[in-house]
Amino acid sequence: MSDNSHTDAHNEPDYLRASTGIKSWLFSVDHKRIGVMYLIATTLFMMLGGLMALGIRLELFTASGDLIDADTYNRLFTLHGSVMVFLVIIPAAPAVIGNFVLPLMLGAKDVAFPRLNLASFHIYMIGAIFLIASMILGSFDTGWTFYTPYSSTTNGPVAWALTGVFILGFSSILTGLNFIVTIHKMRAPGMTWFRMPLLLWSLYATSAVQLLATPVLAITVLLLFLERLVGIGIFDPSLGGDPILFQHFFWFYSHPAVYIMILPAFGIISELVSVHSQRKIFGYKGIALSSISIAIVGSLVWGHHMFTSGQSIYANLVFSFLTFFVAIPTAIKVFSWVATLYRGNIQITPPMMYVFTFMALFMIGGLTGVTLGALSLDVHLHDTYFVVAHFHYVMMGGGILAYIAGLHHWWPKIFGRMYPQKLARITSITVFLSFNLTFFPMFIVGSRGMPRRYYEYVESFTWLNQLATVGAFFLGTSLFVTLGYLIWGAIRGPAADNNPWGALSLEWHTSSPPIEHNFHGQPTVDAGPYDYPEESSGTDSSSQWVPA
Amino acid sequence: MSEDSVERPAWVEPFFHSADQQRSAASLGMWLFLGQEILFFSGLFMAYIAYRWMYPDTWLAGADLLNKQLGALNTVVLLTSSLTMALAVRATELGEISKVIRHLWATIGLGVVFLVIKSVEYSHKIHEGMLPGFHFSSDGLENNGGLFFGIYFALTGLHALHVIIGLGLMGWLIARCKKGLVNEERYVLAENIGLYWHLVDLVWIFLFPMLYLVR
Amino acid sequence: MFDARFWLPESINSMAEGTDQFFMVLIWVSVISLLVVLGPMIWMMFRYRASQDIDRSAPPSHHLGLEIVWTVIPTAILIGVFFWGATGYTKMVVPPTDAMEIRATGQKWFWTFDYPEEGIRVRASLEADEERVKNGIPPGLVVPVDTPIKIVGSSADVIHSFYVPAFRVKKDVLPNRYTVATFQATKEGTYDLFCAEYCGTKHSKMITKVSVVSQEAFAEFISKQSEESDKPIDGATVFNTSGCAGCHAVVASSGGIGPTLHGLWGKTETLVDETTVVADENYIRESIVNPMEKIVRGYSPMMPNYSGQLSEDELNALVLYIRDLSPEKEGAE
Amino acid sequence: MEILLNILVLFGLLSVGLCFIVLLPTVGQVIMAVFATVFTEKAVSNFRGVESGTVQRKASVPVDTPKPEGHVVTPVWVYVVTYLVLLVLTGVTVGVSELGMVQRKAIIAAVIVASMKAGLVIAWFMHVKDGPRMHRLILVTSTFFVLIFVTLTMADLSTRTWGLEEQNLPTIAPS
Repeated sequence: MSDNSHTDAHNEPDYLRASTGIKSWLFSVDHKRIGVMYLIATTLFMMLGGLMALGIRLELFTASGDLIDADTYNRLFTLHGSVMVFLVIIPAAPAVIGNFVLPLMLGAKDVAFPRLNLASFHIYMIGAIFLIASMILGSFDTGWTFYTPYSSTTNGPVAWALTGVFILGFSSILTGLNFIVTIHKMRAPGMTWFRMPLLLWSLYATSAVQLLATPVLAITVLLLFLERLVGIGIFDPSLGGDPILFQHFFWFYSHPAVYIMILPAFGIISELVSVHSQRKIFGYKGIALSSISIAIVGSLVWGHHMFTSGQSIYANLVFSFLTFFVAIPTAIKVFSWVATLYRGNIQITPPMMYVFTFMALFMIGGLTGVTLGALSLDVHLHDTYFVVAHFHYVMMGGGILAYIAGLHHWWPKIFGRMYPQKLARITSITVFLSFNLTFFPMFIVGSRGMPRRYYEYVESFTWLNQLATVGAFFLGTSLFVTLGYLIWGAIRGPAADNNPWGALSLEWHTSSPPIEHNFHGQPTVDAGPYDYPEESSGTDSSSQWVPA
Repeated sequence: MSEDSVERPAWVEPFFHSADQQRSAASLGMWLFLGQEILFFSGLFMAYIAYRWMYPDTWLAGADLLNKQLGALNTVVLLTSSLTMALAVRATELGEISKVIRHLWATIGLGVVFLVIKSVEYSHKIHEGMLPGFHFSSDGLENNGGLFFGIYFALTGLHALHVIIGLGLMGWLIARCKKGLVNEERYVLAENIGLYWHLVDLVWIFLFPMLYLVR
Repeated sequence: MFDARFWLPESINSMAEGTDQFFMVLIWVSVISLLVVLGPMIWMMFRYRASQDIDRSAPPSHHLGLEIVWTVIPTAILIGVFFWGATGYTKMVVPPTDAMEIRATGQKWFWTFDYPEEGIRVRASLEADEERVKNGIPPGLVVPVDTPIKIVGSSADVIHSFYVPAFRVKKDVLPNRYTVATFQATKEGTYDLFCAEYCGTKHSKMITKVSVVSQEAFAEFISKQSEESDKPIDGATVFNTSGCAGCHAVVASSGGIGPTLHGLWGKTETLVDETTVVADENYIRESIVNPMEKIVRGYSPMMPNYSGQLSEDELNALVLYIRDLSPEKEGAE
Repeated sequence: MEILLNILVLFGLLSVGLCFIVLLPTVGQVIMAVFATVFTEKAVSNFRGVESGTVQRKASVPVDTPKPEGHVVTPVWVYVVTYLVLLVLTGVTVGVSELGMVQRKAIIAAVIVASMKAGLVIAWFMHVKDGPRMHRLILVTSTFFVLIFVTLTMADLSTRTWGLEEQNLPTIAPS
């Protein structure tokens, strides 16, 4: 780190330099350090998951399976699914962006239970070790969904993976609990519920979903563990158990889990759209309440994963009817974001470029979701590559790209240095193009009938899969370039001032990188987070914070 | 208004403004944890309801094999322990630490009695061969009796585990009382452990009629 | 790009003919709403970018009328999509009472189709189809054209899924109960039948065909199959059609997922728990019906069990066939 | 449209479940009030206090030793009476099942009495009655999620043959 130390007016060292040594990092209760540690961990696991994805795409380059044998392929896609879902996308946005930014935005010194925050990071690492141990022990081949009776009868280290997932669930619950109590109890004086930035609303909804859905995953994984270990017969068909009941248990968690993945992304996008167009967000109440309604309605709809799995016709109708209600709050959010651009002073900065790519990709993902929700089409499209393309568009195009946009937005605040912006703009375009090259052919090959999780496929799908494989490698390289210049920026980039994007919310009113306990004295709030004066030139506008 | 006007007792964390804020944050956190525990047990109650709907006759036959008297006794034991726990929490709010310790020992005693009765029931069942899943070999139940006992052992086993965790917490609370860290100002920890114990009792209140009194 | 043939294979199933138009309408609705959202976004991105000096006065922070409109319209569209999907679904899923019933049993990596009225059982897998095509029988599931068919499916081990893209039909088959899939083919031909629910190592190999044939060809197929069934069963065809060939090699090579069967008869095999056993008739019979009992060292316990899948005489024919694989034991009983 | 009818029935079920849950703490409180009047005349004055049941931590209940921050410490007898009522209700549950009512009815009655007991424990032992509203909200939301989980899963399990009645599908008996 360059020597021009980033001490601010009271020349206190910032949190990066407050104390050095690996122990001071691993056992620090400072929410900013825990956020950076989560950042490093999730980035490593994302690279691991990404490599597996490239392995899968390489295998699918040719119609007949010749690179690796069927069993290894099955284990590869199972691990790609599990690592990406449990280790990358569920913790990434809430833990990295949430941990770092939430207390700063609230004007608090730290989260409500800092030791609990550190404990949930260590629990996350232990859970990750279990999952990676199951990978080393020859990995399991049940698919990340662990459907019984296959998962309870197959051999392989499924038990290790189940313990890993069980432990990771607790890390997610404890983070959710911490955030809810912090938002309730530690807001800056004057910050009423409707003066909070929208990222906090979506993090609040995410934590509520984490708290109310993850325990059901814990009990499901526990029952499956007992099923394999002792054979208590709950999901064992020969004893009268019903595999569909397992699917109900699993998807009651996993559908709200996809809202855990996407809700922070919505929060980040609402934040970025308003800051980078220097304009008050359009329909603040609409967006805030739609986050909460997504959290509630989101747990009513899990049956749309099981339309063709032997679920009764009545339940299919009920779940399909409810699924269409989940799409409405999302639509409100998207329309409000576009309306925010009207009469704004839009800065085409890298975060804003990623926002535009997010809007395009997430819209495609969302609309194909509506297609999959319609019953008569889902019978044909379920468990095909159409579904694979849909959830990659929504989770990778939506969740991960918004997370990357958030990283670009708060990078100067986290490390006090700016990344090369021109290169960032170019990579955001290559990410967008290579993403479409990878996943759009999957829509076509899926609707033509290529089932999911296939090691070999019928000849007629070959050229589409080859297109997807080429796209996958472009996407991989452009993401590596993004990682490269972000790291370079963090270490050698030019020093960034406290408020590079001219934002108003509280985290931009402390030095970047912020001092150990965030603020000198307690900031009080007298205005909303997006009250940009009309003719603002975008820099020193009236701030949400009344200096102490 | 930058510095905190009210002087803060030593034990309040630096990032809280007042003791009251820390107390309300701690109890809100505990209530969120209870909300999550309710959902944790909801999975098992869901399995119970699902399989009761599918195999009503197995459930009737299974319930007959369970020992109702011991179940009822256990309910009374747990209710009494809930009472003594509530009195212990009340005593901490009044600051009478000696009364707190007495009540806590009473609650721990009742918890241990509950576990003893539970182990008597379990040994009787294991002896009779009423084990979950395939190992089910007792007579009087057609083939999927193992399913009923699978859920029975899962539910009561998980509940017993939570009772054991509760006993550990109370032991820790007694240790802190002896060290004088608990007084009428710092009663939140006792209140939280009380809430946890009442939740354990709550789960048993629903578990007892569903499993034992299925008639 | 915008006609149904680009997206979907040709639809043969008369019970599900509404789905193609529905799919194309939804494609159009998606494209339009994409333009409705991204169009203004890109237009505003250029018009209001920082360097432009343009009227930016009084940006509206909320506009109740607009917000109500863009909540009500998507709700209306979505409820319309639901009802179209739901009505199409109920027509497509409930089989007519006079439908011809065929029992489909999915098992680890092949299908077995029973025709209850005609009393014949047909095994369908990649190897079995090659056998049948060789001697002129239509491969896979043979179905008469223009007659409603009711597939009553169940599984012998894990969850599989009966998926025929050309018929727009997909239904998981479960081990603990029967599920129903129904279609009515309108055009003769052979169409792919995939397993769509992940079921293990050779999930992608569990492919067979659905041959839609004319009424006469179907009657001829039935008669040929029924007189086929009272012919003495030849062990080789049982070996090839019931999936053994997929994992066990019959020539003296060491490849394959399961142990090689060439020269197995009378050989002493060392098992996983280091005990040894002589490969005689009841060891082979037991390893077919209950493979998990004695697993040969170096092989993972992956063989599905065939108890209930093979009739008694098929089992005898199979054991005799395996015995004949060992040349020097030609005469041994 | 018969589909619509069924969906409305489902929503009716969910909303009835929700108001039952919201009433849970108040159910405990009402029972407390009834028993309070029956047993002790002194309780009659508290009955009016208890009846008001306003949420703020007002000293509506007689206070043994006032606390500095006006923190209300509930008297011992409230706990003891709640405990006795709980014992009585346990007896009622056992009684209900011993009566050998027709099998379906017994479980519903038993669950109702169990939730009354739960209401009591929540309201008095866990101080939800005079605690902050947030605690009651958490309790209601998590129970509502449990209710959704149970109702929608049973919507699938209990209607397996809906629409397929005349197919007379054979059933596979668990082996």
